[in-house]
Amino acid sequence: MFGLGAYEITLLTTVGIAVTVALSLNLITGFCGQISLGHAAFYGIGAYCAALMTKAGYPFAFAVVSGAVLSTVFGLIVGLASLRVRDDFLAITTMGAGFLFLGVVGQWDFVGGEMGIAGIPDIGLGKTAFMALTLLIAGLTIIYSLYLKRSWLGFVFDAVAADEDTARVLGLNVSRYKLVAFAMGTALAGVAGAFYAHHIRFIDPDSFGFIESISILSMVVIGGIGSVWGVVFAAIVLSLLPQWFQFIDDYKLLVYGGLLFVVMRFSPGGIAEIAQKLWSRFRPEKSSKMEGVQ
Amino acid sequence: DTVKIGMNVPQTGFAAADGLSALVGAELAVEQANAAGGINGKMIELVVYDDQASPKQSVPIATKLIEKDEVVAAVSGSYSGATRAAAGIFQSAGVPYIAAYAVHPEITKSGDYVFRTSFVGEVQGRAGAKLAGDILGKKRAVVITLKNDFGKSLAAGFKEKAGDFGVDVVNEYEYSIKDRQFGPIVTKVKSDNPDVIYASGYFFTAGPLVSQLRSAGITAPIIGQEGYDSEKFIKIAKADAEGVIITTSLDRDSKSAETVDFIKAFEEKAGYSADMVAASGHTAIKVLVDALKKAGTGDAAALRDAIAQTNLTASTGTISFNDLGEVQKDVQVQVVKDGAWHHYAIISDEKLLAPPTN
Amino acid sequence: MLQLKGFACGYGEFTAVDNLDLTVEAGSVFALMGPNGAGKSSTIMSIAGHVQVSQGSVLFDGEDITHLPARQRVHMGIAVAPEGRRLFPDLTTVENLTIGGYSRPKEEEKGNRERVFDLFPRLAERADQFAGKMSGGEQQMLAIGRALMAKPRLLMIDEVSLGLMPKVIDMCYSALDSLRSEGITLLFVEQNTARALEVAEDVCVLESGKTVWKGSAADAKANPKLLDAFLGLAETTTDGN
Amino acid sequence: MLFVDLLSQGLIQGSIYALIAVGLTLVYGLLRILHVAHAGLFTLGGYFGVLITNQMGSFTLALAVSMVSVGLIGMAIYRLCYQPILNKPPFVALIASIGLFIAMEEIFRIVFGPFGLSFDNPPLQENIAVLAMNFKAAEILMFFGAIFLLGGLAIIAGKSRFGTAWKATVTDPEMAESFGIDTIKVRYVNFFIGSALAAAAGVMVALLNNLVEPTMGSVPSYKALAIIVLGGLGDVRGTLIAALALGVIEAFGTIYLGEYLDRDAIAFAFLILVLMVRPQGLFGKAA
Amino acid sequence: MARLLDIKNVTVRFGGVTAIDDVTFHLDEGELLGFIGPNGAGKTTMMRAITGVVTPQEGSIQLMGQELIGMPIHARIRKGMGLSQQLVRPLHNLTVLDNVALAAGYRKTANPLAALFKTDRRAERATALKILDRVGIADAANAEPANLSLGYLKRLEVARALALDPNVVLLDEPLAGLNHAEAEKLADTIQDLQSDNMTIILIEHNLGEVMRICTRLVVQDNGRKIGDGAPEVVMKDPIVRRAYLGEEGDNAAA
Ligand SMILES: Nc1ncnc2c1ncn2[C@@H]1O[C@H](COP(=O)(O)OP(=O)(O)OP(=O)(O)O)[C@@H](O)[C@H]1O
Ligand SMILES: Nc1ncnc2c1ncn2[C@@H]1O[C@H](COP(=O)(O)OP(=O)(O)OP(=O)(O)O)[C@@H](O)[C@H]1O
Ligand SMILES: [Mg+2]
Ligand SMILES: [Mg+2]
Repeated sequence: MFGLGAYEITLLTTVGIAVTVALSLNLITGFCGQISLGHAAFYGIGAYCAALMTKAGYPFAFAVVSGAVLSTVFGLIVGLASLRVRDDFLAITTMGAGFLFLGVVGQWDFVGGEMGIAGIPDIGLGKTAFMALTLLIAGLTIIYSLYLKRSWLGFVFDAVAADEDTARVLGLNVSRYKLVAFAMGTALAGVAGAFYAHHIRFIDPDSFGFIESISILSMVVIGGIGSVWGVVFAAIVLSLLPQWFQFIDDYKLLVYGGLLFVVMRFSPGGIAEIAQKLWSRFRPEKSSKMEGVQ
Repeated sequence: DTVKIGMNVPQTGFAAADGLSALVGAELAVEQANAAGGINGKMIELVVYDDQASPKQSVPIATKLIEKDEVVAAVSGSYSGATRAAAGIFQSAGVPYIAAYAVHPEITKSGDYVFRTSFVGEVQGRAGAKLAGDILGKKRAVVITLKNDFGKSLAAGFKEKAGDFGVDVVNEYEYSIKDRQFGPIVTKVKSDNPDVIYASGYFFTAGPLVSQLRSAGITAPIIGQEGYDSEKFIKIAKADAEGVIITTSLDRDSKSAETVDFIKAFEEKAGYSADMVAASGHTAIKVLVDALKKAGTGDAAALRDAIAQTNLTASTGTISFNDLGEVQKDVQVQVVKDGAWHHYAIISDEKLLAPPTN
Repeated sequence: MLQLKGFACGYGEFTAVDNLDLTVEAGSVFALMGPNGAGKSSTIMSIAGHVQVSQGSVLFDGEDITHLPARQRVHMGIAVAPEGRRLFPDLTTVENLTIGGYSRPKEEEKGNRERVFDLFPRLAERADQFAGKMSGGEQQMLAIGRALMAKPRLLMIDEVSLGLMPKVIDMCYSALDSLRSEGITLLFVEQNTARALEVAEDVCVLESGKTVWKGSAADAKANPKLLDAFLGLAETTTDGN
Repeated sequence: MLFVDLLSQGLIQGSIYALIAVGLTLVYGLLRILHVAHAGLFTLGGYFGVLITNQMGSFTLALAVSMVSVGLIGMAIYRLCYQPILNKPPFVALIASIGLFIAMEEIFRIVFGPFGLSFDNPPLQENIAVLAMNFKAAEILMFFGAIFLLGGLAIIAGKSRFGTAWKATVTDPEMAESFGIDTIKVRYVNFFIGSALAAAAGVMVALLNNLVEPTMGSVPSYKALAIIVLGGLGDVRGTLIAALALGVIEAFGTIYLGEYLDRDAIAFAFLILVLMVRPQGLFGKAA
Repeated sequence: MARLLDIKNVTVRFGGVTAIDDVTFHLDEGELLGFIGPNGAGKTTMMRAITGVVTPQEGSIQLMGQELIGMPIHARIRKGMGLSQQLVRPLHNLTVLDNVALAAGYRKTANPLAALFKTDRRAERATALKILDRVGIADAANAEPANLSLGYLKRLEVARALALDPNVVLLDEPLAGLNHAEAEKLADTIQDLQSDNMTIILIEHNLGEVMRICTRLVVQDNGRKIGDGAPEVVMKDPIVRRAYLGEEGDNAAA
């Protein structure tokens, strides 16, 4: 279909999942200002839950929904923690939640322990349709994010991200809004995880570790925290990078690390900032409509 | 016109050390095969991609090897997760795939196109039990387990057969691959007062572990496995390494020309001495080359059958496969003596070492 | 003592104050006035070395300090009590004062602190409280006290009476008076026009970054148009209290 | 007896953590940057220690050279990497730092090889008996060295004028400048001390394990973050105590909870529990 | 006049400091109450106790007969309170206009689900612009708060409080940092609000304006209430004069 080979289909599926999970974190961290260094755990909860479901014979759709629900439940628990701790304390608390997830899953034979879950069934759609479905989900997530930014919910998130105390004095129920952000973000992460599990068809705790959390966060920050298109773009680029860089095999991670550093060092607003600068250079007379960074 | 063999191997990230050994071993095998005339006159080309030992990377790599590079077969020089995820792709594309040293039991269960030239963990664990009870004649064992697929399956095999050899497992402790400080475990082991310790790990965990056990005054023999099997282990543990016994696939004192050759050639090529992973990478390619010579490059099913029929002496011993694609070979027991690995015993109990068949 | 020549300052592209010429004589009291957003704070912070000077020069004792780092200005004798106080909130009162006197030898610290406590007894009562937890007025006292710890020859205070109660404002001004008698030069911003004109000798009035009036306080008082248009004082100069 | 043994093992582990984390706490305290690349400096210190000892034969010299050179590199990192992005949101420096850390690990691998290095003749291996317990001389040095260095640092940070200047620089560098504090110098000193301590920790850990690997910093990269948060972020005394506490918790945890959770999970479970009770950490000031 | 706010025996302690010591007073509908007292008297703390930022150790605070203590901040605000803080806290990622518009949209932000389904900000922005105009900073509507001078920010605080359409506004030193004319104008605006049926507590050190516009004064000193009543009467009280103006003796005239 569309002249795509299996390889391209695999990559596009990967990209679709990466975009979804990056935007899911963007809801929490970008929009609502609650930093999370343990997001991969929710991605993982979705993946594990969905994998167990389809292995037990339930349909994929049901597996996705239950992955999202379970992920949301844990997301709300961590969200409750965010009511208690802030900023860097929250960052480390969420990181801790990620390690707790790894510790529990790795020890728990019911979910395969350190061995992970192999033989996750093919959902029978075929690779192309699965890819299309993944991209559809990613597309819907983009649309939802764009809408959210314009809505009053997004407006309140802006305020909560800027200054919780002031937001309270303006009559905003900050706690509830934060929980909503965590719930939405982790639900989406759960969906992305369910797709991941049925794409790779093998999952183990390591796939959802600290490094994965960091790479998701990198997509958000490199893209431009809170921006939608920037994050989408960064998710695409960063998820494809390891494949593109195959030719520099030995230096791949070096280049990746260097890239994270260089982008942050020279364009702290991420790709969104670069795009905005370019845009205003070419359209100097009009005020730029590109969404950007604060 | 060449014959392409694919390989996924971690070249960067935390598993890069093993990746390097496996890759150099595989490259050596390819060079040797090409020097000997290749596959019926065609040269072999090894197509290598870095998978960072991650399933997420190995899946697109597998697809790419199959579709873009059109490899006739592939080898995994990677860890279990990446190998297991890629195995499914090779299986559904009908391209033979050989895991060089990944231990996850599920790998060969992907299907009939997937093979493994190294032991599954359980088999080696059972050999460890025999070593402890039968050969060393010990009774009270403490098991120190590396908490990953490798260590867990070793421990399972050990505990499964320990009783049969009269060994009582008095306690088991787990540690993570990131640990290098084992103070608390060592303290507890000391109070358990075992007469043998079965400790799984890789050279970089086992080196400090053995060292710390010894400096706490624990003198019980320590049994390790192929993860220890590197000169680096001795470099780290120094004098404390003396007397440590391991189960592995590579016999340093082997008289077999294959092994002697390999050890020499590898050191020349790599600049450091061969380890188990290097030998495994070498062996996997050798098995493939052998099968390719027999079956030619045209037909994947024929190639698969040829691999299944393998009966070949490689650096890691005489290789043949069971129905599941698991290797059947003897277990080498090596000991550290005078700062080097040496022959200690060989375990060739076919029933004990029978790999899983389903 | 202090001289601004063709001075302009701002933030990036934005020019907050343009083409300002002003001379503060040694030992005099100079008031900078004008409505919100006029550029008073920008001028002060620029003299302190924190807002970028885009044109002209700043001379102190005849020496060009336009590009001198802020840190060295305090050693020359310039101290500032900035707008918004800018205390170190998680340092205690005493620690804030210690920082204020950081440019002075350590031995002086205790004596200088006692002087500040004499001036603002309230601070002595709150000696070990974190600055961030103090009331608005207490913070203002501490900000002024902190600047005094540096034993400046030129003291700049942005909005002297902001948030202070009348009694403390009186104390403050009488303190400023005695500082002047010690030979300290004062440059301050004050919204309470009547008060400012009472104390100051010279006045400069800014609006939107432009100098609209300059001269002696006495002339300013006698200029109803100026008072009305820029200083918001109607013809009757009622004293705020 | 087992109890005392475990406790002492925990304290030794804790003192390693303390040496690593305290540099991080200094940096965090001053710049509010979660300086992950600190763990890279720790590894670099280890490499220098092993290489120089093996070359020159003197461990003391190696320790000194490693501390000084890593200290200088730390200063360079501050100047080139962090100073330009200080005013950006915290994520920015965090990601930059992570990128730097990944790149450093890879450079170590490429330059020093993937297998790691060991001492040819590791020093301080003698066993010393204390109250019927056996310790390596290196462990004893480690423990008392950490307590001594960090205790001293805590006193300086808490009491001296420089310590106050340091705290002032933390909250408002601009105002600190205004009162004559050379904030650039404060930051350089800070990075130098923090990085030199990381190097010392690296050398000591290299000695305890007789191994430095490219990935030696990966555990400290996040564990040290947990410790400084536990200690109250930016508080030297808190960091010291949090590090020791965590070492002890892990020691007992691995033995008695090892069946249910791994070492990291135990550490973080403890961290989360503490934060839920005291959101500002053990020694943090209430917000 | 109906009782709007009833403060009974409130005590607030911070560690060893007693910031408010057993204070009782009330606020009737339509009043413009001047709440004055020396620096550190506990005025701001009282504001915070009313809005819920600090919790009193003792006492009760009732709004229209309903106990506020124990209620979260946002819920109290939604009962019809607006707060203008002494230390300005603008939301830096929003423009001045949006700072106010967000407050003006309080009906849309009552719960997250409702907020999700609404996008139109035009009405709120129009309201916000009117309020900005009323406090005299409409010219800065599209500016970013970070670029504003203090006087503007103080008025932004007031504007935000008003945008909540409150029954009671608590203004903590809104006039500080404004010059005479500006202060007078804002004081007039505050008086207008009162005539628009808003009830107001005004904390101020600018006694001239306080005496001009307030209908009643409560004076606090060192955490204790030392005066309550008509402005002229209260200001004649020697205790008040001594505490506040620093006058010795009882004979000084108002
Ligand atoms: N950090 C900043 N970035 C950009 N512009 C600024 C900044 N600070 C102030 N401005 C602008 O500079 C101009 C002068 O501001 P400044 O603070 O000097 O005024 P001011 O006279 O002190 O006013 P006020 O009486 O309100 O304190 C104003 O237009 C203001 O918006
Ligand atoms: N969080 C706190 N911790 C400790 N003490 C505090 C805290 N908040 C306020 N205080 C103290 O309580 C007293 C009352 O402070 P408050 O801010 O209420 O005074 P205020 O009447 O508003 O004074 P001002 O007119 O100067 O603003 C002050 O002495 C202050 O130092
Ligand atoms: Mg100003
Ligand atoms: Mg106040």
